[in-house]
Amino acid sequence: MTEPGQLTDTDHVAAPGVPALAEPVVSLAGRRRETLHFALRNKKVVGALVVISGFLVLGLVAPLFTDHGPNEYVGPPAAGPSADYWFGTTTFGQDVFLQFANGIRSTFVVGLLGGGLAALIGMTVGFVAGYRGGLVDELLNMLTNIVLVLPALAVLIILHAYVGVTSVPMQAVFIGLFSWPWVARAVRAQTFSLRSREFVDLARLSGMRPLAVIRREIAPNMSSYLFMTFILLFGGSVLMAATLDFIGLGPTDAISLGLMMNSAVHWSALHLGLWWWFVPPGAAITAIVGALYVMNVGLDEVFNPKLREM
Amino acid sequence: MRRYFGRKLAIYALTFVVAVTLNWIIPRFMPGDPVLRMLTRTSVSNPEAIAPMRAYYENVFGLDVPLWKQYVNYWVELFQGNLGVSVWLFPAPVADVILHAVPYTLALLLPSILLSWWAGNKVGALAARSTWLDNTALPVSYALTATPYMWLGILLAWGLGIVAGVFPVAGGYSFELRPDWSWVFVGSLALHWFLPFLSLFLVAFGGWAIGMRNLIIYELEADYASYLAALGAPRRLIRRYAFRNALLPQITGLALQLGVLVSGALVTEIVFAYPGLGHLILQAIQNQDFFLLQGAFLFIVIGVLVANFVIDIVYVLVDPRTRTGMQGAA
Amino acid sequence: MTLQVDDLRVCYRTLMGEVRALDGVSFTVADGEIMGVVGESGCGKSTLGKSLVRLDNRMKHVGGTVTVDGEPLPIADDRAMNRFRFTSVSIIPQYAMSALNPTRRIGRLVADLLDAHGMSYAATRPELVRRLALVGLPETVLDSYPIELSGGMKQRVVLVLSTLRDPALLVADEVTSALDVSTQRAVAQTLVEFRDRGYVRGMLVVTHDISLVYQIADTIMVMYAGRLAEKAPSDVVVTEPLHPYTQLLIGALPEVGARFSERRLTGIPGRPPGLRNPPQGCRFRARCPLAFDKCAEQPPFVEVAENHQVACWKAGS
Amino acid sequence: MLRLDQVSKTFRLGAFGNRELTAVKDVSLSVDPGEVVSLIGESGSGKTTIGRMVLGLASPTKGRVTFDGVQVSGLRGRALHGYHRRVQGVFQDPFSTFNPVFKADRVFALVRDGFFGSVPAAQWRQRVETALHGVRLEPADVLDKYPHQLSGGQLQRMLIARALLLDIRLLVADEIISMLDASTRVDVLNLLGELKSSGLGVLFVTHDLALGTYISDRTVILRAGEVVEAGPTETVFTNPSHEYTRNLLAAVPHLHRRWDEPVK
Amino acid sequence: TGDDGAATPGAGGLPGPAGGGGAYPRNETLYTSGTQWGPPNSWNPIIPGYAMGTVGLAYETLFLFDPQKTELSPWLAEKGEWADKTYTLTLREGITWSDGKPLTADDVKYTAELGKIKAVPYSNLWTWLSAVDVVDARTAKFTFSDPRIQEWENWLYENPIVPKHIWESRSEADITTTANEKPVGTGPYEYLTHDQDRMVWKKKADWWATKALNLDVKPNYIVDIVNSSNEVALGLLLQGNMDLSNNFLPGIANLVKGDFKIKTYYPEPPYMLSANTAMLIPNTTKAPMNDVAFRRALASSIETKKIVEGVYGNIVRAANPTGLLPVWDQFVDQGVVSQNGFSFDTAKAKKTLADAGYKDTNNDGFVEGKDGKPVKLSLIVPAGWTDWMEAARVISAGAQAAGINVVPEFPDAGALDDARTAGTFDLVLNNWAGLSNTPWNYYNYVFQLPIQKQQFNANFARYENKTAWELVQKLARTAQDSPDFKTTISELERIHLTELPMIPLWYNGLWAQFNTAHWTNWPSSAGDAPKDLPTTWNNLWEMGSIKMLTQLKPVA
Ligand SMILES: Nc1ncnc2c1ncn2[C@@H]1O[C@H](COP(=O)(O)OP(=O)(O)OP(=O)(O)O)[C@@H](O)[C@H]1O
Ligand SMILES: Nc1ncnc2c1ncn2[C@@H]1O[C@H](COP(=O)(O)OP(=O)(O)OP(=O)(O)O)[C@@H](O)[C@H]1O
Ligand SMILES: [Mg+2]
Ligand SMILES: [Mg+2]
Ligand code: NI
Repeated sequence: MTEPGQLTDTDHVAAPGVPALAEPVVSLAGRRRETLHFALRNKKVVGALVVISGFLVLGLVAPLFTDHGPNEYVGPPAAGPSADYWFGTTTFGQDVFLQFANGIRSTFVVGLLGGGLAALIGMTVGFVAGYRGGLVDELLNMLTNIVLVLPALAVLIILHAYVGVTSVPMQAVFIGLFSWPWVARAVRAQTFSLRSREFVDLARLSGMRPLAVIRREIAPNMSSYLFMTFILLFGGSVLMAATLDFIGLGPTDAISLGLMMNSAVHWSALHLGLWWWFVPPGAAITAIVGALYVMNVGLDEVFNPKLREM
Repeated sequence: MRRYFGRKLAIYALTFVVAVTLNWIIPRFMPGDPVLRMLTRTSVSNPEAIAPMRAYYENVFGLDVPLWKQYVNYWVELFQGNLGVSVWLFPAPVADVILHAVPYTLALLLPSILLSWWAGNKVGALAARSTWLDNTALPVSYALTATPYMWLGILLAWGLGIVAGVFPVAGGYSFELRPDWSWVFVGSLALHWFLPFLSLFLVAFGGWAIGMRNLIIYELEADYASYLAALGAPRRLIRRYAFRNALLPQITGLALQLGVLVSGALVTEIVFAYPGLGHLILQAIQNQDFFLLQGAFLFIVIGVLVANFVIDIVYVLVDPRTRTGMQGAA
Repeated sequence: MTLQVDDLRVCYRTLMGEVRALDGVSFTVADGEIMGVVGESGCGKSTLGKSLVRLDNRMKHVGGTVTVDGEPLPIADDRAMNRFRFTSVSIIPQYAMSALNPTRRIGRLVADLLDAHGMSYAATRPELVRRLALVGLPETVLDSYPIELSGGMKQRVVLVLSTLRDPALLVADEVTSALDVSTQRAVAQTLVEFRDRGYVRGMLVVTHDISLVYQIADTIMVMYAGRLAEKAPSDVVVTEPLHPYTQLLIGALPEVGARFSERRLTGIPGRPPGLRNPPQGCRFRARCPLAFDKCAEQPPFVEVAENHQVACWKAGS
Repeated sequence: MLRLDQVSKTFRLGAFGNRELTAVKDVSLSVDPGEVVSLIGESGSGKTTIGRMVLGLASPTKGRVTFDGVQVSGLRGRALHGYHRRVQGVFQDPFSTFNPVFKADRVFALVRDGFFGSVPAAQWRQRVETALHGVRLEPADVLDKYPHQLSGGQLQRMLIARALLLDIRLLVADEIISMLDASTRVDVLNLLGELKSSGLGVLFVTHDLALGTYISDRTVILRAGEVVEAGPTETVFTNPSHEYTRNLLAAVPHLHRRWDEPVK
Repeated sequence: TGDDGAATPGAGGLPGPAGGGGAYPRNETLYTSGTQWGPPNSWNPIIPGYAMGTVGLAYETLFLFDPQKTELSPWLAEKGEWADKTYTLTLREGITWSDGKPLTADDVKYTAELGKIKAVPYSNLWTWLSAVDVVDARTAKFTFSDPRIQEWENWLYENPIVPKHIWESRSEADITTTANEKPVGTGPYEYLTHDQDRMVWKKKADWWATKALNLDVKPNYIVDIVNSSNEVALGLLLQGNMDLSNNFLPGIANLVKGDFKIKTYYPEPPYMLSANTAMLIPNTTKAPMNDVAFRRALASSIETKKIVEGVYGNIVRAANPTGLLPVWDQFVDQGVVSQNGFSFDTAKAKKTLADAGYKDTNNDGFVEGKDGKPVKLSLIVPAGWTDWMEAARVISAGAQAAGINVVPEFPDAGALDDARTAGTFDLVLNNWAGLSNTPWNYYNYVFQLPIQKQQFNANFARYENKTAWELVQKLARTAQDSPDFKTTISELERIHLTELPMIPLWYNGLWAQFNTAHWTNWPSSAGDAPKDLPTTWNNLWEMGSIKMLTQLKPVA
């Protein structure tokens, strides 16, 4: 039961792996430079950044050095890793490394777009519900709860099956549409506690409109939290996309890490011993998502002075 | 308390209605006509036969009445446990098809969810107090929770199944056996069950361990922990309290994760050709069996709803703050 | 003599450097004495209180000794201290509102705690109930969760709990700040009563409300910037303070009936210095109306009259 | 100037608003120019709620809050904007009144954005400095700093300066000193006293009786949302007519005078 | 409607002791897969979707079709004779149903008359059949209003006879919706048990053919494993846990050469017999596919070899330009082919386009339509059909090289069905002209008229050619051995190749790979090996696969 102005504990919940916030607001108080200072000294953050940017650069740059598409038959079929084909070739003679690099690109697109959209929706819903309270809150809360209990994958499967998904961005959008509820919940809880802060009243006395209050007063206070939320959504979207791709509901006009695994399995790479076809894509996803999670913990330590000193 | 449950129930009921309605709407307004599918399948060639066949199948699938009536019928049938007829497995009733697959899925899901939750929390709590464990278990947990279910599945199937040949990689039990309760049979069931279970368990385990570790660190920082320490309480007691309190968000976390876990199970079943729901759903998609897909979807939604509700009840039982009705901001 | 603190130095470790929150503090609390500790925010009152019971993991014992009943407290050794906590030193923390585990019934909490100390809950319970009754709480609070209690009730539960084993010394940190005037009074008087009944022998009441501490304390100790400024019987501190800081502090307190239009009160200009790099010499120098050259040297904390100690060059003369 | 007529405020609690809590019940009071009215009561007695209603941040469930005869709760958009030009508030906790993420002087920028968009920057700076001097702050000390770098007293004074940027006639001061050190309290109180002399009306909300008397002309004692006693401050304090007021006064710790008998 | 037969794991699928447990002796059991893609749930031979073996192992047809000799051979029927518009059918003697009752002409009549129910797939039989009369217990006489010989033969070997004594009590609705658990048939096997992932048949004690034809099926048990995916089948096959996989197993060519005890029908490419023809189908109602020159250019732009080798690794073979399956080689008119056939030749494709007036006016590398507008054609293939998706990519690449902008698209299979049925597509791949008793089927598939709003299973190109359609109908009424048959086919081939309403590309294989660890003497191209079709696919038992079971030899 939620009473205006109060929160049940159930509402204030972090997804597993999401560190619960000790304090609703980590008051960064303009210590941005300080934050950066600590961030750059935090091994977790730096390590994760290196991994992620490494993959990002690979995804962005590698495809530029070749003039054929990732699906073209360029080499001998089913050849193992070699100097010419670093990650070997598929049964058709496609360059696995090329697919891999392009797949990473899709992975980032899905993460950014899917995570971004989910963050946008989740935050909007959370902010509005938390700030307005009352009936609006009740309704949005209900919506959130509904979407929350609907198993996202099942919904996505249904949607994919009916609508069909042709491109990576489209897939990302669908994923984004169904992964926001926990964000909405968390943001709502935070907004709830922030909106009773007196600076919100002061902003209102200064003639600020509600949306401006949310955007210019409340959101900046949660920026670190929102950023961490986005990171988790990014990782979640990547995993979800990989899952969908794997069961053959991925984009049809592109290559992605999930699709690589899908075709590897489809074309019996396991039995034919073509491990280079299915090991790299999964490893890349694990590395990227894992790095994101680790970065999240690192950032938590950076943002939260209590943890910083442990 | 009653109001709390009333409210929860209302939300669940509403979710259910929305899910059912969505479920009803989508196939009716999307491309892919089940009647067409049946007509194509039955190889009707002469034009005269098409119209009566169409009428016949429309009747079978209940599509020959006005939309509103179809909607009402849908609900009525639903409450009679009737989810319609499968197109792909025509003429099998969807409910039947699903019921046969569900035991396998549950056999994977329940143990993997509960055990991973239990073990993850234990290990997470241990990691929070031991630097050594923290430095080993934590990175492993991160890697695990970031692993896509199917990839872990593929690796296990490949490594332990195909290369090492220790475990079978298809089916619910050996194809050479007829079901009975002999040791051989049960052993075969377990052998086929193990790898899919393991991959589900491992991925979920990582998430819980990390969650618990982080939560417990926050709990150990809490005021009540310092107070106990100031009163000379031994670490053991403080840790026990911290663990107990950290479990609460993990319980709600479980509710939040159910959907993800179910999806994980579906994909894992596909990798291991385990005869559960995941497989059925994949086939339903590939065969445009929207009725089956709908049924499976509904089933999952109901399952998740029920599980959520159970978790809600458990939560109320273990957290006094929800019981008093005068909760403070968490 | 119950408590003797000698040249206690404690600092906080931060990434920006050490904060020397207690910088050479020496005093004694006699048997049966209630000592009020006052001062502006951030002058180290809570740090003093915490140091005597439990240094949290950010605090570091730099120097000095603490003895209770002649026995030295190993305050730097968290484990060794456990033997003294609860029995010999105890604390009511500043955060009493959140000091109880929210998911345990009070009774269970007490039982767990006693159990950990090798005591029987069943045997202790009658005494517990009696003390609860003394602070006006029914036995049923033992079956309640903390959330079911009001702030004042929680405050009193913590009071009873902290003193359950009749500690020699109780540190009460801002126990009344969050309460209404009437509850405030009740809690404050309970503290006195506990002392009178011998549940606690010596008490350190940390607060910034001088008027309140004046009501219950035998002695008042004024702190400034991690050091002691003045210590004297409470009447003396209120009526004839010697340290300029104490004088200004008391002068800034409005009395009921004082009117702006009639008598203007004045505050103390400026702010206390930061403790990361405290100034040399008398730390109050910058704000002190009487400051003179000698203040560049640190004044000793000396007894100028019976039981009256001051750290000011001007006060001694 | 400000009048409250039989104002009540009821909050709906519970999942579907099925529990009610009357935070303010039939409160009537008025504040005239140059007058300081103290609103005194224990925690939860509805003081803040009244303040918020006066400021238009909440609307009364029953009764009318009027300013110069205009009903405050009916104000919207431009009219509300105009109202805030004349009526402003300062709140209890200076640290939470400043958004910790931004520099403290942003409160001035907000006023400019909200009300004086057309004033040139240089001129605006001039005005801000004048206002800061008005609250006896050295602009160099407080501008371009983050809230945590300033003291509570400085922050509270900045907030008053902010209000002074507008040609306000009424200030709602909600426990503006309770979070401050005894030494800084007095400065802020003295400042209010001076402003009052220049014709500003102040609704002074506090739970501290001693402070209530220091600057106020009239005092209103609240209990559980209801007015138990109201009148000239002198009268209320020297000659309380209500039992509750007497108990309250008795519990106040005085310097130089000990509590007589225990209050249970 | 619990399909929980005798030995099904109890309600809800949990294994129960019912039906007895235990293992199937390995040397008596044949493990197969490739037919059943979902849990077995229907043993009703009348409606499609029945469990593997329902027709073939349990129910049987009157005739088998022998693809070697391309003629029917008697099975339940002893013989059948045409006399003008009547066909007299004589049943073999001594055949009984598995419940012991004899098979009679009444059963045949009853089965044929089921077609009067509109929902029975062969209901159109009754548009040209007028009556069935029972002459005596073993003789039935069919009277036709329009004797379509080819179509009738098709019916004779494709439709199983069901026991009247059991079925007659069922209502019309029941007949088309019942799961028909515990089927009572005449075939060599009986239902034993099933589960989510398997279907188990058990050999029946006295099968009529053992006596009558000296045919004895060797496996005592047939365990058909439900396909979850082809790669799973490959795994089981490699481990020797499966004996016959009728799955599409890419990469099998490597394994056949290796030491894995895995064999295919041919030891070298194409490894498999051919099962059907994969066709590129242009929508001839749309420009520029309505222009035969354009279609010809498209046909020459496709490098089928690359599909055969690159995508399939040589387990399929390129199609003859006529598209007729290899079994009909005798009907391929080489003259027509050499004169009108097409082959991969990008230059020629370009020339054909140029000659027909298609030019690249905007220099984007692709020709524009005759109206000057850019041409962009989508070639649709169902998402998830990975081999076809790859093939579509090859086709598009070839077309683009020739200047035709073809883009592969992979809609959901349902959307693709809709597009193909409604005719909204540009280009589509389809292979529904499969192995059958007569080339008539193939041409019926290519030329069928009239064009309807929805084309369900033929002439997706929506190509209208009355002459061709008349020839197809004529073919239906012509006996295969009459010389007329051959000339009619030649004429059809000529029309097909000059008009190219559909472009035959390659023959999909009759996927079949065997593991010889437990069973040997599999069908093979080797000299003395059996030549039966090595498959468990539905409809193929009746083409002689059933005989494969009688030839198998257990490894001791
Ligand atoms: N955890 C900490 N880390 C770093 N510095 C600290 C910490 N806690 C307190 N300090 C610093 O130590 C000094 C003394 O703090 P302490 O809490 O003892 O003051 P106090 O007199 O109790 O003030 P208050 O009246 O506000 O409670 C202050 O300067 C404060 O900033
Ligand atoms: N937004 C709200 N929703 C529900 N109840 C509220 C709300 N705001 C205040 N209340 C309730 O109204 C009553 C009066 O609150 P108010 O804040 O006005 O008291 P107060 O006199 O200012 O107390 P304090 O001295 O603690 O600030 C309290 O019981 C409070 O819980
Ligand atoms: Mg303190
Ligand atoms: Mg208030
Ligand atoms: Ni001095």
